[in-house]
Amino acid sequence: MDILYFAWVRERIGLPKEQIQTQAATVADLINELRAREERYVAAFSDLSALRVALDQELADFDAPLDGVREVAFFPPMTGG
Amino acid sequence: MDILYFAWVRERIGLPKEQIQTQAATVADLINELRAREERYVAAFSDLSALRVALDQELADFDAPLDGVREVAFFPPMTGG
Amino acid sequence: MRVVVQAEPFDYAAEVDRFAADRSDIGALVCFAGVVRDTDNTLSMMEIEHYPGMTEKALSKIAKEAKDRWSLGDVLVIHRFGKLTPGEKIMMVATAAPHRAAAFAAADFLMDYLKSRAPFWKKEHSRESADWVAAKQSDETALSRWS
Amino acid sequence: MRVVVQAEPFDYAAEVDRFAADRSDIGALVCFAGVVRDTDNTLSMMEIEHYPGMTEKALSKIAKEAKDRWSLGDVLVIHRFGKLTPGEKIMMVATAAPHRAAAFAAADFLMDYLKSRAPFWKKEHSRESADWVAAKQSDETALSRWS
Repeated sequence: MDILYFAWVRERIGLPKEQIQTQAATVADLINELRAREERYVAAFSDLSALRVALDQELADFDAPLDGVREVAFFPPMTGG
Repeated sequence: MDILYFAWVRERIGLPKEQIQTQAATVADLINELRAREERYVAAFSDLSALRVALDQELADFDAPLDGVREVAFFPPMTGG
Repeated sequence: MRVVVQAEPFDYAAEVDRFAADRSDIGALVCFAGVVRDTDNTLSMMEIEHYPGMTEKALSKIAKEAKDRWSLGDVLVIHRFGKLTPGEKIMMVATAAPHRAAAFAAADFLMDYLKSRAPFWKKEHSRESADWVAAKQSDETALSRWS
Repeated sequence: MRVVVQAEPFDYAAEVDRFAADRSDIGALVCFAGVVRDTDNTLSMMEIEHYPGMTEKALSKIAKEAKDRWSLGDVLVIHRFGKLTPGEKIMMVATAAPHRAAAFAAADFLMDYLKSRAPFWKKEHSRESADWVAAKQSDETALSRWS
């Protein structure tokens, strides 16, 4: 599964993209897995209310299932326009 | 006093502008005076709800006084934009 | 603030390009253009009559009110009169503000006032007839949003 | 309908000039442009990051929704990414409709959705620091107007 990071999430984790193997059932499970890895993930995922997630380039909720998903992206609330 | 007519009011009365001497105290009085003159004024002023008036180039009400006014304009509701 | 009333066509692209150009205290630009519409392909000409003198005053008053009400960085109003053909631009307004809400609201307000309070009258000419455009109740109702 | 995402500057005047040109079934054109704002004269650069792939999808979805909802004659969305300087245009939307209410509402809607639902992130660079722009609660609130 490809995991993408944008804006300050990318900066805290220190890379824009990585490939991981996971059995996580939901986005929330995946976040817990990542947090358990290293301090920089804890820093990036400390406040979920300040985070958004997209599954295969569609906005999703943290309890969304990861079944069949190929690309997960984490980023702060958007500030376009 | 200069009286100006625009759009279909001008067409019904048959001229864009005329000068008249009047002692009319209000716009409504002036309209009654004009109506008494000729059929074409009756036709133009038959439905006051379809008319607007400006005194010295400012929108006004039909009961507005004419004291000191130099230019009165009658026209239908505006359709700019 | 600039208010223009003229018979000649105006250069829409040049106007929007120049409007509030090179101002870095402005985050939002809105412009509106009104076009001679001919949905049914029957219109040969749109004639716009106006009240010289009052028109300029009314437009300046409307523009100034919008500028004050929303602290606009700039306002532009251009309105043509005379004979126009389908597809031609009748008029435009442009507003500049730090944020988008003010720029949108001010442009919306300008259009509502301009429609019902600036002394312009449209006459539609087709091959068969020529009719004065009737004012719409919805335009009068729209005005009440701002009081 | 046209959606453009690019690093290069776009020609605003040419875009508005071309937009819905020569269409006589359209009476109202609205365009909005977002500009890099630097009110306090401290900004040296605005950096815009985006999510290639998702950005185009999100903008197309937003544009299509506006087009359907207001039966627009046309919609245009252009958004830049990369490094921009104060006064430069970040993006624009344009809407064309028979009447002004639809054109205004659709442009307003597009901006609200684009602000909070299209994957762009702004970082402001000054001489001293570089900070990600925080999303505003008011932008999220604005979205609720359309549901």
